[in-house]
Amino acid sequence: MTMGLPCEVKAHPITGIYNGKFAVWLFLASEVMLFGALFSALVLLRAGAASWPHGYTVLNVPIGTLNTFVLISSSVTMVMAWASLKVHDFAKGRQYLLWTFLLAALFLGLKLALEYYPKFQAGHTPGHDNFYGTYFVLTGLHGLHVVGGMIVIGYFLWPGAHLWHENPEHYTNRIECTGLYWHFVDLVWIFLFPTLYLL
Amino acid sequence: MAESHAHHAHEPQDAHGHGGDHGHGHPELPFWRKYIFSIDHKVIGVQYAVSALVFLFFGFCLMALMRYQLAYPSTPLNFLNGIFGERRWQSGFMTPDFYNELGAMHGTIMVFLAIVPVLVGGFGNFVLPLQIGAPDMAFPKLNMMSYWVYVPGGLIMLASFFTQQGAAASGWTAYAPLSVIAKNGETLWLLGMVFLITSSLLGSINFIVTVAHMRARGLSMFRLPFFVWAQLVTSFLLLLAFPPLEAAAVLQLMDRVAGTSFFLPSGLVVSGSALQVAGGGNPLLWQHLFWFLAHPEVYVLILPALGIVSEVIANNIRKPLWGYRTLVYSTIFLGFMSFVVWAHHMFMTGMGTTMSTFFQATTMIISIPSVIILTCLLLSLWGARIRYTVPMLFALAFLPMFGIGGLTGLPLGLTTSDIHLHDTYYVIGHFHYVVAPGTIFAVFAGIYYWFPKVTGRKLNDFLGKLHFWPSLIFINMVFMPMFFQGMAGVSRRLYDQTQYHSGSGVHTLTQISSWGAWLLGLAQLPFIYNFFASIFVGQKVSDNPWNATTLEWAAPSPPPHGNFAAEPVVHRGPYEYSVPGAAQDFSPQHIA
Amino acid sequence: MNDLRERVFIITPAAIWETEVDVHYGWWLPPNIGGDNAQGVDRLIYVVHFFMAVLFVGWGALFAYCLVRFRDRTGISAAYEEIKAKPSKYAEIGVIVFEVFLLVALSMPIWASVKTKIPTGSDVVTVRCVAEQFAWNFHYAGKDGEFGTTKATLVGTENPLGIDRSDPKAKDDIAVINTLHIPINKPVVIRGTSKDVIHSFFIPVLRAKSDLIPGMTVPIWFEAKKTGTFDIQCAQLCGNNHFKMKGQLFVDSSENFSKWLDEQAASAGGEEEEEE
Amino acid sequence: MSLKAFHVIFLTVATLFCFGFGAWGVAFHASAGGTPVLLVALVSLLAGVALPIYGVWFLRKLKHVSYL
Repeated sequence: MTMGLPCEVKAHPITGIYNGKFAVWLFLASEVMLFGALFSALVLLRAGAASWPHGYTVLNVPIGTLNTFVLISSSVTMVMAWASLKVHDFAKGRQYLLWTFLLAALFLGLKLALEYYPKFQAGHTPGHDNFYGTYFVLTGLHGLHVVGGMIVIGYFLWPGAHLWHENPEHYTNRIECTGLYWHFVDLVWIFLFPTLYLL
Repeated sequence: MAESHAHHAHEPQDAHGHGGDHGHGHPELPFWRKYIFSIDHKVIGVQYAVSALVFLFFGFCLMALMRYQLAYPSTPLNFLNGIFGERRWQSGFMTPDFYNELGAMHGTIMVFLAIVPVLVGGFGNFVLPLQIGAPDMAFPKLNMMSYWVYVPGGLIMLASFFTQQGAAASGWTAYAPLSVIAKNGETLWLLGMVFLITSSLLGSINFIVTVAHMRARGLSMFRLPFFVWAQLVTSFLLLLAFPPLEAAAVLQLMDRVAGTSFFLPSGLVVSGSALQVAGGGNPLLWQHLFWFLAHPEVYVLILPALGIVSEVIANNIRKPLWGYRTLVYSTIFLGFMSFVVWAHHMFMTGMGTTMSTFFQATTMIISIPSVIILTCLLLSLWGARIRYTVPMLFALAFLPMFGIGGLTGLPLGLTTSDIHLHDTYYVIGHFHYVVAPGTIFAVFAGIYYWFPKVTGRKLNDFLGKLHFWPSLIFINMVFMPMFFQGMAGVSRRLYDQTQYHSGSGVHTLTQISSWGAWLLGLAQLPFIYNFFASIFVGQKVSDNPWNATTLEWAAPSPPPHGNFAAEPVVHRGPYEYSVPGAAQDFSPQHIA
Repeated sequence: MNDLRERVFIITPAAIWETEVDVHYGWWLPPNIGGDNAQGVDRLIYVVHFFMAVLFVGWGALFAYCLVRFRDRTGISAAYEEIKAKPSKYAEIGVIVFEVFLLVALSMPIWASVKTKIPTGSDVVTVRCVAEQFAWNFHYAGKDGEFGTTKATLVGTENPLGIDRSDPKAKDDIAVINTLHIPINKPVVIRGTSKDVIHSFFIPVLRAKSDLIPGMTVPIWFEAKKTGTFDIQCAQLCGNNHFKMKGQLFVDSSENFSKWLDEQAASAGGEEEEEE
Repeated sequence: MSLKAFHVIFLTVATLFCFGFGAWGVAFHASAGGTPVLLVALVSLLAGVALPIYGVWFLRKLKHVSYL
């Protein structure tokens, strides 16, 4: 059913953006508050703690760094997918989108296999102390955001791809929205990594 | 109604299109698409409103039970033993545990399942797109989703009553560590909250985009009805204040199920044995995160109510609202300030002078826009020609009731007087005056006002007055005694106040309050009858029965799918009543 | 008394007294037996309520006048033009000025005194208060004036505070449940904390209240100007028996207070001998 | 703000991170040793140089796309 609502595809004359982009930015504002609250909680707990280990003494810095680069690359492929769609190159856009999807999967794989699994093996569960508690909550929530991003990207790669043939501009807009979200998730990690691993 | 085809010819049929619209080759939507998983903002609005009113009634029933325990703590009600079962009701008496469950769930249901959904989900959804001349919300499917995320949240909350260990019993504030060491109901409470928060987030995004992008031609921001402004500010509060509570809920959920100790300090000894957790957490962290949400939440409960009241008053005074721009600026300022007052709920937590100075100062500052808003509405009455319609009665009663609620906030916002009054019945009286005779009266005003738009029929006037006057009397009978109980020093959340001498001293007041509550319940019967009967036999009225100016009255009643026959164009501000030289005493926004 | 009531009583570690208190609690503020801070709380409550009454009555009178005068009747029409409302502007400025006055002159000084001017010196009586579900444990330092160490591992029914009696400072410590004895006309400092959940220590007649939060110690101080027996209430929901978390405050004359301390010291010493 | 503008912000933050992390890694190596950390630190410094170059190329490529 095509509703044909105003500004669904075309930009609004005053705000200069279409509905979806506006909504994604509002959503990201709420996400800032969500992660902001968790970061504040971390600061408060750490300030009040009797002892708190430095991240690099207990976490795997090289794997964390590698994962950071994986995410940075995935943002680059994401934006390239959108840029390709902008010049009407669907095949290339889809290829870049697939790369983004694979890089996200790589990030999660590394995270689970080389970080979470050994820690659980060593008995370093979230309940071990508040360092591991905040580590698992923050990275876990970030991981869920990555999974969410993969679901969206996967949707536009496969079942949602037909929109390109019906309304290429609409499809490109949706990829832009996905890209905005994906950039945000990556930015969160770029803040998360030094806070947890290096300080 | 037939004209609607001209403009929205490609759209599916009007849900209310009485027969005549059939046979144009448009497939009729199946029942479940039209009324259950509908993406029409009007159907979703009605769904929200009806569900929320059911929850409101349910929350009221919980309270009516509690009021019996408070008024007659030593008179058994044996016939309830079998009904509630051993765990909840023993030898004719409610158990203390059940009392705490009722208390926690009453608060949660009223705030998160009744008032916010009826104001934002119900009135916001139904009225807002009509008032801005839009065919629907910006994201109809997202709109449907926020309703269908709200429903499971509510069902999880209700289901927790039937679990073996009962519902959450740590108050609607769920203070840690009590809530962390509490029984399983608390886990369900947290899960339910995550659903409700998500639903509000989705809704608020939708509202903001709708107001920004979907306004009719000529409808500039300062031509918006005040109701739309109130909803817009409310949406921003929901958008930015709810995520910290979501974070807090996740942390508490971890504390409960994953053995972390974010809110548990080291060295806890519960029921004589040391608690086996790592410790090192901070109970105040929960309170900070919770109140960072819950104070803006207060304005979420009151701003849309102010919006409704302003609409009804503007319509019934037959003149423009006094200081429209002042109202708007005050509301925006209120929204901003509501983010920096949260710790005034925490004055008794051992806060020092620096923090308390900041928070009591901001609290005094936030009282000023509220005073200004009330003043604007009061001054609007000067030189008016007041029509005492039923919605107007509720809207007018709202003003002094909200005034009492606001004024009694002063002694609570000042740290020194708060020492005595904090966590006493004075607090309960204060916030109930804001949300019960305040917000709920606004909800009634809104129902009586917009019912003709939803159904095409009017609610009965006589029954409406029969609803209004007893409600006004009894609701004051419920809450006025609480200020005196609080003064006497009766603590909140006591299963049996007479255990303390302060409580036995005011026991008569407690009983008056309880009788007030039960009579208030009876006073709603005319409304319930009126509501259902009028859907079928109410007096049929025109599209604009109140001679109003705002855009929702330009649409047919009930509005068809797509709302307007032709996209309206706006020529003037929202409250142009009694314009000198005009033919009528109202000049609708859309008529050139 | 029915089964439930009895069971609830057994769950409660506290014995609930049925003794009559020495003040009458009515429909308004209870009698105030406190010192300057407590009087300051009352002063602010009265001034604020007077201010609220003036606002409400003034506002209500105008409201009622409008409702009658501007009712819908034939022959009148509504005025389109906005009225100039200078008085409302003055009223709003008046409200702001008065709020600043309340804040700066009446609220902040008393709060500063309550929170920062914790008395010290030889005549100050310091008592530790450890709240638990659902009782108040009071810990007096005894003759040596120093509190013995406490350990969470030692907590048990016999020793709810977990006082380590092997510590020499702990030998003469006094531990009592739900009974707080204080001398008249002397500053008393309660160092409050909690074992399990958040409780709130509230003595209405002294206008004293503070949350007791596990992991934190909060000082609460007051002076009592009248002897007698009064209620200690819990003001924060702390579980199913929150309503029974009642303590008793005994404000004794100086002689009676010393006598009580001596009796307690004797019985504390006796208990310890039994243990050894 | 369009994805183009956000990408520029993202690249700026990522570049800062690369240099920051590189400096941290070199300092860490100097005080505590450890080859893997030094290795990732050097890679990070290289990435810090590469990202702005890519950024300029990206802006040229998307010259006609709006920042809004």
